Amino acid sequence: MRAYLDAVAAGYPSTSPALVYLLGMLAFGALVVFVFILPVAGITSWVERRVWARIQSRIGPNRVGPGGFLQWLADGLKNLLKEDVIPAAVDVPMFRLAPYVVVAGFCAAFVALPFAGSLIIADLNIGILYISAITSLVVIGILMAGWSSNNKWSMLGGIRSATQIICYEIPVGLSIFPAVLLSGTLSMQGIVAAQGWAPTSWHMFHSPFAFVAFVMFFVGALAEGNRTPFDLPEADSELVAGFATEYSGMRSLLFFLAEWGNLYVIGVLVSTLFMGGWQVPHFTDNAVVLTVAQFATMFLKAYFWVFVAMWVRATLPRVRVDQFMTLCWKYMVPIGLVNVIGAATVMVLLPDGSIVLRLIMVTVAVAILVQFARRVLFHLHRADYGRLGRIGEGAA
Amino acid sequence: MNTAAIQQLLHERFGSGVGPVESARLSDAVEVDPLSVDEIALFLRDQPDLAFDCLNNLSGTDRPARGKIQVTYELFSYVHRHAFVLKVDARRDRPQVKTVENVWPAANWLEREVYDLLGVVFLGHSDLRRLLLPDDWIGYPLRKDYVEAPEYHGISTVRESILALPERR
Amino acid sequence: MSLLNTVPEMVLTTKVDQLLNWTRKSSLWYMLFGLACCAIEMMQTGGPRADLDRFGMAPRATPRVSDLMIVAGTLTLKMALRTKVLYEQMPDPKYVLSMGSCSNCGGLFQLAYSVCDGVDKVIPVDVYVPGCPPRPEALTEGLMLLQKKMMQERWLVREPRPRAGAARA
Amino acid sequence: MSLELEFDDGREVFATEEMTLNMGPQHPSTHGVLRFIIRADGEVMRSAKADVGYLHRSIEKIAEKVGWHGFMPYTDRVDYVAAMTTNQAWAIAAEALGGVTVPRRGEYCRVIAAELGRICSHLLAAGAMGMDIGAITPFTHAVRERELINDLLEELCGARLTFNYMRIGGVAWDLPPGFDAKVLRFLNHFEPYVDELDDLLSNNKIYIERLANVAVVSRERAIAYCLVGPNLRASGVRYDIRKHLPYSVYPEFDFEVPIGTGRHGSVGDCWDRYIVRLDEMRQSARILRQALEGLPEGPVIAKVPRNYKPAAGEVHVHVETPRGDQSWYVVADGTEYPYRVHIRTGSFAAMSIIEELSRGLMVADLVALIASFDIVAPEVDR
Repeated sequence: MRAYLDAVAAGYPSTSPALVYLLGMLAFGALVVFVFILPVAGITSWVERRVWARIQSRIGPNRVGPGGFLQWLADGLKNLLKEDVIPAAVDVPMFRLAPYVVVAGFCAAFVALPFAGSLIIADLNIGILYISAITSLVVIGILMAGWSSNNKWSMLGGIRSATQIICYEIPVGLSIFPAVLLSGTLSMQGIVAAQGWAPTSWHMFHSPFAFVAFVMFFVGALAEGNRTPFDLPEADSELVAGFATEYSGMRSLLFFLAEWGNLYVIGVLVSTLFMGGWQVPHFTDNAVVLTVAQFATMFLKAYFWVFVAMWVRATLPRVRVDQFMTLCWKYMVPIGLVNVIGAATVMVLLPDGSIVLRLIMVTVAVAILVQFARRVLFHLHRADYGRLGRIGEGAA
Repeated sequence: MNTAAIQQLLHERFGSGVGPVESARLSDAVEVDPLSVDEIALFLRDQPDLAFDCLNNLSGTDRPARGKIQVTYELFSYVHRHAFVLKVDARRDRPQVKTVENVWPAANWLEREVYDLLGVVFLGHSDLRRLLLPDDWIGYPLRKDYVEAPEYHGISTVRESILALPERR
Repeated sequence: MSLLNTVPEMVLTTKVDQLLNWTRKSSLWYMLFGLACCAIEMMQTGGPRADLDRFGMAPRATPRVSDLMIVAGTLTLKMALRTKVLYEQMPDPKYVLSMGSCSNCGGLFQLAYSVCDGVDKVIPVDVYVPGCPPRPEALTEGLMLLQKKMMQERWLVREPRPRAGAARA
Repeated sequence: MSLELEFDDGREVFATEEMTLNMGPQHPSTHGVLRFIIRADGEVMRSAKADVGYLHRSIEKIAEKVGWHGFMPYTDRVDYVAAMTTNQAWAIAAEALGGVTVPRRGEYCRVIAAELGRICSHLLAAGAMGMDIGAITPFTHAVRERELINDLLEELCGARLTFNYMRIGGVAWDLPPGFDAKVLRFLNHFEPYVDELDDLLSNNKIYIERLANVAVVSRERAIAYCLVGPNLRASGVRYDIRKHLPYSVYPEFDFEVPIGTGRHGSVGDCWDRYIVRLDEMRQSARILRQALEGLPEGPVIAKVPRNYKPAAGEVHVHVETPRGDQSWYVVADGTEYPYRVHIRTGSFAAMSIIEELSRGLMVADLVALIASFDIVAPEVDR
């Protein structure tokens, strides 16, 4: 990239290199947004609707493209072409700006996400710190949207969002600590490199404290992504559509875009911090094949957590705003503090980790998963949906 | 306790304000004075062997032939599991009844409904506004002589249709 | 637009129109505007058996992001004024589907004093679905008729939108 | 939301300003077209004043215009979520005035239809409760089960929602052949489903936290505000019209009246109101089984003149609908039109208590409160 821009700058001696760099970077950024972020967010929306539909015994979008796959394209184009209503009483500059701030906040997080060993836009040495800081921009945007809409429902949504960030940022930060301690670096690639491809080498299974940190991070990340059970700012049944109530057309879609895109960011973060990121066994020396394999691994891991978030959203009710505050301040912050100390203690006592402990942890996790699967099967068996369609049909 | 016994009790306590038992088919009632209904209601609620703790229904009936609007109170006691029907007649040209809102909070909305649809004014009611119809509605539609307005805020209330409609009564 | 108006309807504009119409019809977000009985059938239509989500139709709580207003149920005069406001809050292009006899013409409640006999007295309607209430299948067909209608629209070449001759499911 | 206030004596205080919120009439969780004017301090409500009447369809006035038989379809629309019981109430009132006796098989058909309708209504209530709290899946699952009942009722009377099944003197049609077997098959499927709903929703930790101890209605307040049906029973009053003021053939069936026990909070909270409905579904299934078993033979409708003219008189009828004791006051003046019909419905009573209960609740609780009362807009407005 840099070399290419240098070459371009050399080809046009009369232009200042800084301008070439700026334009080049802008073009590259736009390319990334269009080629990767938009489709990822869009496809996530389609996947979400399909997953939801299946959980609710429906079918979900299946008319647009194969299996409804192009649904997101239709949604996007339609909203792009819809009338852009700016209500008379809004604070116009802020109202217009808010969606861009939100989108900028979540797009900027992509800069430091490690997609593969060599696929990262910028491996910042403060990567995780940068991400947790820059994603807060989303909340600023939401607050702007809520305030400028001049609608009380929007404002309640915006204020709830502000309340929420104060609550979840500290537990999330505390739950990042164990992973950072274990890796000894804030760089995203460094954190991934500190783990291996096998589950026993994941941070998640290092010690019980690390596992608790992982659970807390996922819960906090759900809150960060405004997902049920913490989707307070846009609580559909309470606040109409929360901060986005007054937005129409593409502006409202930008909020949705940020929500779905954020989901993917959450998945990548969870995988990176606790699940080994893009690590794959070194099965080939071909760098391209290896990169593709790493990218696919990361994508699948991230999407697994995206799927879990969708599942949670389709299942759980929403907590109340005061209950959310209670959860964060009274439970998650103390647990997080104990956790950091605990994880550090384990590190001091077992500097290289204990494979026995890791194996026990993995076994417990597998046992929980098996028990869970058995319960799901039990329910499927009990409901006996095979008979369902035939009750009302035909003669007895 | 049956209606006659309750009427006896009420008559002893309130004298001429309480009429005799009116035996309509299927339902007995006692007619009382509209301006002392609140005291009678309080008595009915607080007397231990009556204990009518629930106002089950409150409805108004327009009776233009008699020049009255009748308000019917249906009481029920969850303690003794017995019921009692109380009636008051308000003058049709100036219908006024004492409110029983302070006795049974359920009366608040029920009285507002009767005010809204029949125009009975409940004296002492804390919040006597229209309940079901818009605030700017004219007339009391459940009165027998109510005539529908041809339009409301520019929306005509008649469907222009080629099909013959049953005539509005 | 003036330039485009001089161009005869060409293959290119037709194709672009088709694309635009296709995106619109494939992603009809409808506003949750259940008024009465038909609202239950509308919910059932969004439910597992007649799943409207298949067509990319999603319910939306706010009029600002809705393309379609399904007027499901009796429109009273008190509600009619609000309906107009809600319709005006929707961004163009917007469509209205009148579901059920009540919102088509007042239906059973033409006899009522407080009911607006038909939503088309307040806002323009694209598709009328008869029934009291219409079955989910009927509503689905109405929506598919609306999609058909949307596919015939022209956006690049200015001509009057086919509002007048509304389809009938 | 804060401003500096200055008192007359010059004291300066840092006061907060109340915010007036308008919720509805088009709001996703007002179940139709209810409207609340909320005065709130942040998220905590000072009061929520209800504004109803957006679905006032003047059904009571229409009764005076369409005659005794003609009013039956309108009773469907009084409570469209459970039309059968409202049908039944009108039929009972008209029969009482006209002195008509319903054949026993007709009564059984009525009970079967009414109990199916009750399950249908409670399913929607439970599902809507989940949806208003933020869980979407229970609602679609409830709708899925509802479709099965809709199929059954459609087979019975040709309509899915507004049945117009009952007539003065009995029911319009006998049960179709094989109907009882289908109902039994449905019940075998449905009873385990209620347990599944328990697992999915009722015992969910978040769900309990959201509902337990929220908007507690004490026994005394419930009676004073004339709450009826499940809302009253949740407050601990064991009173069911079917049991304690029996009509139709309900005395012949063995069923229990579930009441609120305050399992997760105090008696009369939102969770109790929810669980009472869930338990009632099980009891309805029980009644259905007994009714199908004891179904007598014979005609389903008595001979009633087409030009029905009951003699003058008035009657108070109480019928247990899914939203509780529906109290009908019907006056006949000896003509072919009713002189006056007044319906005091369960939702109407529940709406009137919301203003008192809303004090100190949060906006999110109001949504749960409305859902827990299972308010259906046309029942309030009629």
